Amino acid sequence: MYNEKVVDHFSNPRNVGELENPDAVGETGSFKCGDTMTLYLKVQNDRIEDVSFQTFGCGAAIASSSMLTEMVKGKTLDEAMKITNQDVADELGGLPPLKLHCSNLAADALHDAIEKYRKKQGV
Amino acid sequence: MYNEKVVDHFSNPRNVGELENPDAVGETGSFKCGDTMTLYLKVQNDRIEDVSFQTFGCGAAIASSSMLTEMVKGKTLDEAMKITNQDVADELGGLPPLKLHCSNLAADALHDAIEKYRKKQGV
Amino acid sequence: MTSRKVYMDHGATTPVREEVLEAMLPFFREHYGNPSSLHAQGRAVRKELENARDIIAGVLGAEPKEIIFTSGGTESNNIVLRGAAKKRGAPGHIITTSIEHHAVFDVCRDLEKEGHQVTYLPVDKYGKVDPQSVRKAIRPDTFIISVMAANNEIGTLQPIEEIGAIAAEHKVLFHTDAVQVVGQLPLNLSKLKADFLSLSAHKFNGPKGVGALFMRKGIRVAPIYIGGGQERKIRPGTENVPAIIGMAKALELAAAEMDEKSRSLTKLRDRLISGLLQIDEVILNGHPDERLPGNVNVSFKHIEGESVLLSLDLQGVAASSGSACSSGSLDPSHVLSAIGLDHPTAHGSIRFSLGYGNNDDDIDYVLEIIPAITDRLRRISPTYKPKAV
Amino acid sequence: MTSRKVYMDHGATTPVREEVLEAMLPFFREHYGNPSSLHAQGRAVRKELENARDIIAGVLGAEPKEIIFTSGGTESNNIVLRGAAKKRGAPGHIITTSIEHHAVFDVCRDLEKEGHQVTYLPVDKYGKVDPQSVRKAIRPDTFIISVMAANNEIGTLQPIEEIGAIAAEHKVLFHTDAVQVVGQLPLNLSKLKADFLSLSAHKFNGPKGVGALFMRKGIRVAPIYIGGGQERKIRPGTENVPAIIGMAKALELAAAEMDEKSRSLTKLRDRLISGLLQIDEVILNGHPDERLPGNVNVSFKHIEGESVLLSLDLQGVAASSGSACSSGSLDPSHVLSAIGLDHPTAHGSIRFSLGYGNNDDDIDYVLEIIPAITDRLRRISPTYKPKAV
Ligand SMILES: Cc1ncc(COP(=O)(O)O)c(C=O)c1O
Ligand SMILES: Cc1ncc(COP(=O)(O)O)c(C=O)c1O
Repeated sequence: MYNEKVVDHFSNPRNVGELENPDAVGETGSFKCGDTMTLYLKVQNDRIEDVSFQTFGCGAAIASSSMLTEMVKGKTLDEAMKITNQDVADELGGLPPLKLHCSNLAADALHDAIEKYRKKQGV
Repeated sequence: MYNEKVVDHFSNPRNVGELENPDAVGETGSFKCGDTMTLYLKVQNDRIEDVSFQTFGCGAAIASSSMLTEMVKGKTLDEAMKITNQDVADELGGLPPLKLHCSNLAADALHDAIEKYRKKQGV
Repeated sequence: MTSRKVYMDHGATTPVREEVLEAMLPFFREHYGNPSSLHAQGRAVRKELENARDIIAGVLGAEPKEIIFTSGGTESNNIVLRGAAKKRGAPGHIITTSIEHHAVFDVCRDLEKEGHQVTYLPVDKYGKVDPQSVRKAIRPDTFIISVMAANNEIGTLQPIEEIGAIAAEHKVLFHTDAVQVVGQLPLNLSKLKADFLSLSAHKFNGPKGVGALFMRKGIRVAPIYIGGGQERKIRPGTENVPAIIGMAKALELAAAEMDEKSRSLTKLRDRLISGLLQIDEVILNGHPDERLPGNVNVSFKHIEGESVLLSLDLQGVAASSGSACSSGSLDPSHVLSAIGLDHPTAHGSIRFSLGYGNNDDDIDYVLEIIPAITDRLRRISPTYKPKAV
Repeated sequence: MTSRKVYMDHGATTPVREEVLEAMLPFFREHYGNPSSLHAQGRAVRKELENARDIIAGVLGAEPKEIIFTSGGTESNNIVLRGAAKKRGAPGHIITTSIEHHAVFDVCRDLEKEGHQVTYLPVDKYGKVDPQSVRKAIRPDTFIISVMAANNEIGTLQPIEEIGAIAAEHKVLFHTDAVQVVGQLPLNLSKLKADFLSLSAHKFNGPKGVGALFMRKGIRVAPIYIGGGQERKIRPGTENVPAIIGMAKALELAAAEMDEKSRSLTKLRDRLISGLLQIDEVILNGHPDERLPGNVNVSFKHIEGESVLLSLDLQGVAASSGSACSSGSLDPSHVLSAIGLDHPTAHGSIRFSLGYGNNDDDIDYVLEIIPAITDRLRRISPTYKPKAV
């Protein structure tokens, strides 16, 4: 069902857990399928310095969360805002069609965190 | 489907064909399943001296016809009138339930022949 | 009586080929998982199931998602006709023929009870439907036309290409019951304008209890049987995996060998037909050459079919008959009546259906034993008057 | 990752036992005839088919003619519910439960669209239906009651004897979907007051694609699928002979071994349950002991079921889940909702269903690997707060 890369990110997820003193925390939840994700950001000079996540969800949700954290580290906030859920799924080498909706949380949580960060910064 | 006795009477039917100068000819036909039978009788002193048949019909019909001719030879007409279709089927050792109606012609043709004979005799 | 066995009832069902059985066996043993299961065992089975779908679609010139696995021809036919009627909701008009298999014919009768109107088109003396009669029968409320690809009793092929084109022109759904044709003759759904096509594996050396329904992309009937989400919810229930694998294998083999097989069956068929027609008062039922490669159907006048069947059986030959006495019903086949046979002639019909494994020796054997059989039975018959010699 | 394979998804489907496959093989090869055919080949098959019917009837305490062969549990359920509704004609009232399999539940939903009214009885927190609630729900227009013998997800056994008695008292038809029970626990239709019972062979080590419907003598539904005269016209179509033979063999074996098997499965089940309940924040779904011998269903709080399934799968263990993400639908199982689980708990449910071939080593293995799995996944979860040690 899942390709090797997905299985790898599911089995050995990168950047798991809470960051201490995060600059922003993004949250998202799919009411429908019940998955939820929390994303922690450390930002410096508009650049993502560190990132971590916690996810309640299926294999696709966990792998997408992990993949996203790898994709954004070091990116500027503007660059990060452009990342879509589809980009995450693509970077994972694809997800089963029925599972695509499960990957729809990672980019959402990221964007939520960035928006909250900007609001806090008064942007 | 058919027992050995039925198969024997079907494969080697007794008393097949027309009798020369029969004393009576009985006929019956099942309009429904299309079978027809003709029965020829020679009668002497109210006793069946000879009998033969011709049948268009399935295995059960042919075997019943043959069986009947064996059953009636030498019987008085009164005795013969008492033979039922069920008697013929029983004498054959039974017929498949769905095939019972196919044996319903032999006794009928016999009774038809006897009635015609009696009418001719003015009984 | 005899040790020789000749099976000439391939129209009723066929033996499973050894290659087909070999393909199925692993799915009883190692690959027993439920294709809906997420685990490795289930996923492996799902993959093979979809591969089977690809194979079947490929042979038929269809797309994989247009193939729905069913439990056989009867179910495929019912899904189409009942499902189309259910989807429509309001009573409407159906066009079919007077020679369909019971799994179409009797469904139409049942739909009449539910308020639908049905036109049963007549056929000519060869059992052929006139495409123009289809055109004339179409009404504004006609929602489906169902014409079989070939008749199971008399083997006559129907002009389904023309009928499909007429249906398409009038935007009416077209279904063909191709149970007797799939695996026997080429069929290409990328050309044939059919919306639905039924097939059944046990007619082409696949297993019993499995079939398929082709349902053209963009078209959908209302499901009758409901349950899990399998087969696009058109045919729910745990998939009959080994049988589906077997069906795909059987169809693949049939497609690869079709040219040769149909050519050789046609030769055997024609030899058998001309041999049988040598016998006095025998007539051929169905079309002289536009018929299934393996189908021979003749009426022996003055004899009832079951008695011929039984005599053949006693000598090891398996055939079938449209006679009432051999079908458990009282009426002779509606097909033989539709081509205009009188009752006694219909009752004397015998179908020899040839298939995989039959050869010239089998034909020789049947032609050798049949004259004595007909002779014997005619001598018993009240209607037969032998010609003076 | 691992070469160890543990199959604990017997509730989804089971492997075909070697004895069963052996019994089937001749019917693909030598005995391939159509049981409706009159010739020797057909008659030999008919005899074996009727023998299979006798065996199944014998095990269930039914009469042979009360057994109708179908293509599986889904079809059996549909034939009963749709057929009873069709026979009735006018809209009426159906009583069922909120935890039926989709092949009953979704059919009832569909019948509602056709004008029937349906009462979906609630269950208690263990998933049990109260027989008195059935009694209270009966109305003058109630024409059928359908309550499953045991639930497929949580394994809870239902009081079908009492419900059957209540139905009989009120002269309402009673159907039980016994797909999960037949072959696992004793069932005696000479005592149980059921008019219809559904079963499916692939749940008791028989082949897929075949099942049966018990329909009590004197009772008849209107057939939905129509065609040939097979199976008393209730289920037409060429009989799936090898599968039917296999089903009879599998049921015969299951009946002979039932006592021992259910005892040993119950032991394994209870070991697995108590081992799993050692883990923090794990709850058992279903009844503590009135449950199927092989059924274990637990919820791991703070974890989504599919991620547990996937982790188990990577270590060779096949199980299933009521989680939305593992079912292809978006909602978690209606059964888990019906027993009152909140969404996250329902999403964390895993079913281990034990069966033929499972042993103590399998239980040991699962209990050995599962703590690390739950641990790992909980550390990823935003809702889990580990207890201070
Ligand atoms: C033309 C035709 N349609 C439908 C069927 C029914 O197929 P099955 O017996 O597989 O349900 C048959 C065979 O019996 C057939 O010959
Ligand atoms: C309780 C219950 N009913 C019905 C079914 C459907 O059976 P089948 O898949 O054989 O159609 C199943 C299994 O899937 C089941 O567990």
